Amino acid sequence: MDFRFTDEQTMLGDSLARTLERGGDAAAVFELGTGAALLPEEAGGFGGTGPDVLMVFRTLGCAAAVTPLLDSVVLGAGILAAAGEGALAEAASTGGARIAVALDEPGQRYDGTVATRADRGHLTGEKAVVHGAEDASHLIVLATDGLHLVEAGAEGLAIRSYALIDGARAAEVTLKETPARRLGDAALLDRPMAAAILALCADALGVMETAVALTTDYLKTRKQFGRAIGSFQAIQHRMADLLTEVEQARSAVWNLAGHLDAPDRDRHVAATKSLVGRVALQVAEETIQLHGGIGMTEEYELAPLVRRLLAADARFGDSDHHLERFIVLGAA
Amino acid sequence: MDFRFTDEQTMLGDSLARTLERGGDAAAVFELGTGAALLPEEAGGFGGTGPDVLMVFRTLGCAAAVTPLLDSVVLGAGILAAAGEGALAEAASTGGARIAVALDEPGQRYDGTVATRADRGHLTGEKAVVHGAEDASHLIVLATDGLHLVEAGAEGLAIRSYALIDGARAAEVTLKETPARRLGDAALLDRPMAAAILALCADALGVMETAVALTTDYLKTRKQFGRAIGSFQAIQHRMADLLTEVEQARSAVWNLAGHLDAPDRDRHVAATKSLVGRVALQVAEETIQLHGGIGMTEEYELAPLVRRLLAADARFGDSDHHLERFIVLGAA
Amino acid sequence: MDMSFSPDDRAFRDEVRQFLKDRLPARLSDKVRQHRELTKAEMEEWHAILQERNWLAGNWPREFGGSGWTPIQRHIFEEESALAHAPRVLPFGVAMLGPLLQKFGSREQQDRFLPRILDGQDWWCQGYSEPGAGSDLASVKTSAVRDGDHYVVNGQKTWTTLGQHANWIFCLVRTGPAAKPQEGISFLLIDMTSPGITVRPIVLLDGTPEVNEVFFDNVKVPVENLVGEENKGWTYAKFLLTHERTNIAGVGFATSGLAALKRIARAQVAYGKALIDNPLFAARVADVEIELMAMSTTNLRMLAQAAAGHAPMAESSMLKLKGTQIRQAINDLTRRALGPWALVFPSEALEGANDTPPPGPAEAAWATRAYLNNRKLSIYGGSNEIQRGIIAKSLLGL
Amino acid sequence: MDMSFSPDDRAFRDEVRQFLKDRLPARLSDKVRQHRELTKAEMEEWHAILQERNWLAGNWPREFGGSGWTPIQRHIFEEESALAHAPRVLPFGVAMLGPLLQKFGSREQQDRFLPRILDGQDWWCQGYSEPGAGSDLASVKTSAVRDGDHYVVNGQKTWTTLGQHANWIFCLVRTGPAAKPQEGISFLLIDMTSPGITVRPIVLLDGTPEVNEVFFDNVKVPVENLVGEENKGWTYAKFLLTHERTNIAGVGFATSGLAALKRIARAQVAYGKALIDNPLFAARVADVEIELMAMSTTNLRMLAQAAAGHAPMAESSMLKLKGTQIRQAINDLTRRALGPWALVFPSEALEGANDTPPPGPAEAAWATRAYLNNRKLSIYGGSNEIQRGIIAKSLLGL
Repeated sequence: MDFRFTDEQTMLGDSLARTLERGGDAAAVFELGTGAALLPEEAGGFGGTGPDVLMVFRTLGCAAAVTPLLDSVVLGAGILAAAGEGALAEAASTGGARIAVALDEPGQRYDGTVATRADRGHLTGEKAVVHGAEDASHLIVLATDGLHLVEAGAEGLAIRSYALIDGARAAEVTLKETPARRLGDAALLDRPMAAAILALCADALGVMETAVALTTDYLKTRKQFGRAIGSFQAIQHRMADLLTEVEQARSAVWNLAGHLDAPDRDRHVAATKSLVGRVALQVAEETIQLHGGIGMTEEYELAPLVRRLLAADARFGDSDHHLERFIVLGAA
Repeated sequence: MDFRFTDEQTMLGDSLARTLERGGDAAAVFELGTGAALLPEEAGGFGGTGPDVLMVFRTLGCAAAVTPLLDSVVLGAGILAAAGEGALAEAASTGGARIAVALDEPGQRYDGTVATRADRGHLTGEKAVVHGAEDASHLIVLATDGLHLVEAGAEGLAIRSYALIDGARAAEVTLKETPARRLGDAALLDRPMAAAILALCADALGVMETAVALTTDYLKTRKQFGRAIGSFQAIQHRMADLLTEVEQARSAVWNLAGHLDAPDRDRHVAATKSLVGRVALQVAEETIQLHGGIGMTEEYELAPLVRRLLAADARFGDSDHHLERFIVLGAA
Repeated sequence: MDMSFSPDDRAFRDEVRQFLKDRLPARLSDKVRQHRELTKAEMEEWHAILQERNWLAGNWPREFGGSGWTPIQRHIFEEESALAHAPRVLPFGVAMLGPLLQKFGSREQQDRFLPRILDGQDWWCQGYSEPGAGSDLASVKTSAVRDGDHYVVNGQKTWTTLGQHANWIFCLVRTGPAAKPQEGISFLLIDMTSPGITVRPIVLLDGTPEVNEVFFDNVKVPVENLVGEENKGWTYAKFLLTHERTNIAGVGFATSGLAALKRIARAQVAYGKALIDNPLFAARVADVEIELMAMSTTNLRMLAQAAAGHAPMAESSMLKLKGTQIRQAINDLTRRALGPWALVFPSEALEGANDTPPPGPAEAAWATRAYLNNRKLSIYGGSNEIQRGIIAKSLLGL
Repeated sequence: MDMSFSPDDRAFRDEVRQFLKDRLPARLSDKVRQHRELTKAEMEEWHAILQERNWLAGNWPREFGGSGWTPIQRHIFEEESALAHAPRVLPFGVAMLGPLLQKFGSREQQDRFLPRILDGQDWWCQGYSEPGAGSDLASVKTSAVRDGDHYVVNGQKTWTTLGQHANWIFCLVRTGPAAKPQEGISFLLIDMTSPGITVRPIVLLDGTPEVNEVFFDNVKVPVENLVGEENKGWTYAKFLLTHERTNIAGVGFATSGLAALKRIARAQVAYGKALIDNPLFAARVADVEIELMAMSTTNLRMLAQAAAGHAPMAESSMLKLKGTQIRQAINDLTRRALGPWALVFPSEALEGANDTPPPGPAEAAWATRAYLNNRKLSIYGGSNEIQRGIIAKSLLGL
């Protein structure tokens, strides 16, 4: 029983935190070797374990940093590595290539239904809410027969991009007889998707920690009716409940990190995403409420955190979706 | 739009409350004409409307009085009246006859499954948790072909009685070729059952009001850390939430009382029983917690109230059962 | 006991429905339904349509040009308006300042200001809150110093809703030193075009500039714009806070929001099944619907009491609390119903740089925005924490 | 990071499992599983079985005759015991007084009392709470007045769990006047067979006489029964309250409770479907199972910290809070799973006048009783309100 990180993990986390504190951008994050730390050794990286993902994304979440690491490296390079595309995976892990992964389709809600079809090396279909599509050098596209690789600017590829609530951008992607190369079965997705959900949950944990710290600070310093708001007992008890829930989320993230390559991984994915999603929404709503009016404003630093928490729940299946997955897995 | 009771209803409620306060028992309650107030005019009573049921049972609940009125009159006499058995219905309404209604069966959970069979005027089967069976002069028994009347002491009738958490008694009832007279279809139950659920919810409302008043009183008078417990803000806010929920329960009971004979009665039955059941459990748990240790003891007057609230949820389908009924009714 | 509306009230409801059918422009109701921002002109347009029928000031007596409606009639109007997606009547002039001037204003003030509220010449906003004060309204720092026949006002107000459109603001200002914070406060009417006033919009979580900061730098206000007596302003402020709370529960908004939620949940499909048929989601929707049924009745019970002359305090705080919880729960479920589409940033999607429609289901464009914007419901108008305090106080008296 | 037990710990777990399999009488585990009351003899029997293996005092160092287990080993023993439905080790002597005497007691007190705890000669109970004091333990009124080589004790204690079986009680008593309530308190060991002591059982909600009032009427206590210094008792009391909280989360109880809940929900059938397959009920069960998975890990994280020498305060309050919520939620769902059978009054059904088995499913006899009894979890051992205060204080420091 050992909950400690390795020295390497701790060092990476520390230098990542320092880089972000100094305002380092995505390029600076890649320069630290963060991408390689998220890639398994057999694919040319030096990590990619549950604790690696936890350390990196919790740190990113704490700083509310917007990077392509989840989509391009954990998911994109993860799939490529599993498909034996080592060179491109490594390029993605250093930031040299940028991968977007197109899974969802319009009219579909977390159920993985896919209509995009491959026909003699060409894809036709529509993909929805594809994160990072406009900046991608490559797209990995899920079609009925498995995963395919599409290059940016390929024929018949149309990208309509828009902003997301968490500060990232996504796009509606249309493929019309677009040239593509098949990577393999959809099962290649399994481990990278589990790692991506861990990344998302660890990121949300970091965001929650920052949101709670911000709130604590506010409650200690702001006065109302002549007293610090945090001295009101009703507020104290609500903060205590909130902290207890965040502690639960922390343990849930640790659970998934510790079981990312265990036989019962899927059960932990469902449990962790369900619990973290629920707590993320609670933290979002309570931290706004405990701040009062200022918590509603865009100019205060809570705003992007709150929206990022909403996004964490909404992506890759929300709290209820994973609760139902957990039930199905338990019954099986 | 008029939420007021008639003068007759108010007078009956007042005298019932006074009688109970003076320690009046079930006989004293019958003497006031309470039973007749619960029976429709066409069956020889002078009431039986939603507001009548509300007034009587809320008052009984406030005093936590144990009486056979729900089982013997609202349900029993209600069925008898609907079946055209006016004389027996009237006898039940004055306390001269005592009716127990046997619906549930072992191994069944709120779904109304019935295996008891009638064969040429004789019933064979098992009935579970039959309230008031041991004191009954007559049992109304639900069998596969409808409702039947069985007299106490009839051949093949066995009654095994035990105490319930709300202070009433129930029994496991076995019928073995027991002589019975058919009253009619199971549909005779519909209106009496809706009225019984209103009675149960109104009773629970009265119980909640007393439990909350007891708690309020305790919080105002008991001191801890040198202050009245009720002066602690966290406690105040929880009481405010609790009162708000009780106000919701009150309105839900009013809704059912106002729609007991309306076309959308069933929807109100489901909504009210679901909401009242949920709030009843919350009041039970919160009033114990707000009292602390004393609230756990049998000798303090909260104990029977709490157990009666649990019983209110558990009887005639619990909160979730009626939530699902509400969904089904809305989809239909 | 009779839970249905009286024949008169039913007739009135039919009249309101017909009026909304005839006179509410689809141009406006479409925007309201989609939670899009109305322009100033659009809000004024609706006020004018209402005033033409003498229905703008439902809460004013006829002698002041109002509709003279009963509490039940006002409730019917508000509920039907919400269900029809009519723009709401702006509360600052009609619901707030109007009754205050009618009770505490001078005859001159009544004659001067009330007609201009009705005919749309004046757009009022509210100057109560100050930075850092939160729910503690009595901690007013904005000062008004008497100088001849003027007050000179200095300070800052905040959370001034739609103040960017206003030409008048009513303010709490400090005119005297205070033994207790509630003393020494006065109630001033200030022309927003006066020199020294600056308005700065505050962008909210959802990307909309709905509220503002208002700065006062040596603003001269004629003494005749003082309402009532100097240093008695807290009494008038409290009147506003406790009065005119008929629509505090927002039953109409909740009802139309619930209908929209169900519509979306019927359209969203997962695993070949409409989301509304998912037992867990259906249970969450049913729970809130059952709560709304009960709260509607609490609201009607209170209206009946109000019609009978009672002014319930704790009950109205309970309505604020529960009404807020229900509306926020509906907003939350609506956002959740849209699954991945709820990730789209609402502001850009709605007022975005290009003309293409936003991605995903039509509702995705507003669901997250409505959710974010309505987090305010439990903060403004006396936060839910303040309401809990009022309820506890009225019960426990501690 | 490695979330599995070390080989040593796994070997220990196997050893515990084998021991429980070999030595735990089914007679006892059946009663525990059914939440039935154990007799005094049965509890003593289990203590003796454990002591035979030197496993009674898992938290005592070997020098005092304990097992000298690590925090992880104690956790494993407690969890496996709960899963096997072993009787719990009574905490008053072993978990509470033992460590206190080891830290603050005199050599004579250690030599005299510790062996008698292990060999079962003494049954200790706790005299902390007093009537009307609730969570405010420092408001001690029971007085101890020095008279020669004795204290004379007068007053009343309450909530004394299983005091009806005890021959010794450790008490907080007031020995001096107090500027602050925490001052002037002493810690006394009192022989329950002394003249002047009366024990009155308090029947709880569930019908069981689990706790007692203890009255002291001029009870003479030799001065050598004072622990540590006079008037320093609060320090020792706080040590007990903050120490020895490894099993505060009750993970083992929750785990075995969850298994029982699922068993019942598989057996209960409605509309031709097992209750466990009802999506709404399944969601409620899954929710609590997911919470329990997370809390187990919080518990292990804390144990790892404790093994590394840290004594986490706020975290242990969080475990108390969440552990209580989870166990009470499981009790609630179990009761609810039984539907109409949960109406049967547990006490009479269990110890009733006749010998016939209770009606309904076997679990109905204890489900409501367990629910009612475990409402205490959020009240005793520092109520959940007290825990919230500790958490907030450690974070906000206000």
